[in-house]
Amino acid sequence: MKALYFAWVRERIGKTDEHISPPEGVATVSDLIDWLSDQGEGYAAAFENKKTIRAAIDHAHVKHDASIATAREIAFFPPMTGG
Amino acid sequence: MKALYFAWVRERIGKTDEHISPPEGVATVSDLIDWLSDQGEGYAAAFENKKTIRAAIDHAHVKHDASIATAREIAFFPPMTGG
Amino acid sequence: MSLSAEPIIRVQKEIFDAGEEAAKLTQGRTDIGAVVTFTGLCRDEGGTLAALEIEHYPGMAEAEIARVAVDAAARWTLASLLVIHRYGLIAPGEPIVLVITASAHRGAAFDAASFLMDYLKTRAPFWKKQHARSGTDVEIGSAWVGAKQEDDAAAEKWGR
Amino acid sequence: MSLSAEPIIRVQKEIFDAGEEAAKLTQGRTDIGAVVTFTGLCRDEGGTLAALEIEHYPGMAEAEIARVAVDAAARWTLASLLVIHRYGLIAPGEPIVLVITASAHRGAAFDAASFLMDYLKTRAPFWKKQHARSGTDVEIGSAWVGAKQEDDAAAEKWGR
Repeated sequence: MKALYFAWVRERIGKTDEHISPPEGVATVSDLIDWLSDQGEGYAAAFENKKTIRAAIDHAHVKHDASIATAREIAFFPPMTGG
Repeated sequence: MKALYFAWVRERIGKTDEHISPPEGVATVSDLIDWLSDQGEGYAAAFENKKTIRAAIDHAHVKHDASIATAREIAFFPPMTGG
Repeated sequence: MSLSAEPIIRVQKEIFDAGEEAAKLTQGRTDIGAVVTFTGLCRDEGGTLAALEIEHYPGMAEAEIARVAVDAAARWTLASLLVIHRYGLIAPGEPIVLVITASAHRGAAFDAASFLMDYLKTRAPFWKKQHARSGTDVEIGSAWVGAKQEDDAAAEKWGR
Repeated sequence: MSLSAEPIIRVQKEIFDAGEEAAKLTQGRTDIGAVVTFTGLCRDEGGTLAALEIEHYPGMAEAEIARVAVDAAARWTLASLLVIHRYGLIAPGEPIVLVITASAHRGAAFDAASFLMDYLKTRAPFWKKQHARSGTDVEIGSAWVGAKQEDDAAAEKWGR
């Protein structure tokens, strides 16, 4: 699965994207955030305020309880500030 | 006092403007409409549906009960359809 | 009046360029975050309309638009404001009216533009006559556009 | 989808010309009575801002704008619809986003444009970073713009 990071999530993690292989049992977006938070200091900082983190699976917004089972691409980012 | 007519009020009366000298006792816009209605067939036709007639004194909208005492220019027209 | 520039008001026979007017209004300014333009165009009513003829009350048209502009500037904080309204013969596809509002924030620009249009429709002394595509004016071809109740309702929703 | 033309959606680095885009959209059409354009511009925040940097999620940005456009076209009868959103470095005074809606009637054009902006603000994957005029990026100069609660409220008022 490809993970993408944007804005300050990207800055804190220190990369724009990477391939991740979460273990069995990581079923939802929420699970994945918790698992990523344990991957290092940058990840922990990026996801420290979990509620503010938005996620998208294959280019569509999803909630934290969404399943990641069929996801090819998952992105994490702060609330949008475009427009 | 100068009177101006617009749109179908103008077409029915058959002129764009004229100088009018209403008699004493013609005090309001409403009085003036009644007096004008007696000035000929065109005027009668123009003002037959009195409620639909809008008036302006010196370039500002007025109601039918407005005084014409200080009016230099009074205009009569149908509801506006610009924009 | 919370308007950092004089409102621009023009009543004219000539066609206008909405994009050019908007560009001029914002030129060199860095305090504007939002520009809304509204252009009202002449529709051909499914091919039946040859042209619109717009009659206006010179002098009062400008004065009434200015009053509406002052009203808008009192309600919203606007950086600038422009209204152009044409008169005379207008062909299908041509622009009739242009409203531009500029503000620091989008809400003010949207609301003020919408307000200006609603008020212009019901208060500015312009009258539209439709000229039909076929037939003569005398027989079937020409008719004054009636005022719409929905326009009164649109203006009334803003209160006074 | 009640849209007589495909929505035009562009996510680009290049500057755009709002007037030109609006002119192209209405060119040769006589069924359009109302065109509303919204241009969002980069403010200099009282002279403190050197530039905005806009990051976006390529692919999803276009997809999300398209979804918002489909939503708008389902709610209002629109003749055409255009959204351009820039990314990259943007100087004060430059345009960031353009929304154009065209309809037979003004209410639909105004409401759809306002709706599109409210939804783009909260749903389209763009993030603004401010670069301050003086000082270095590392020390004081650079900060991500925070999401505004008022933007969420603006989007929520349209319901689902």
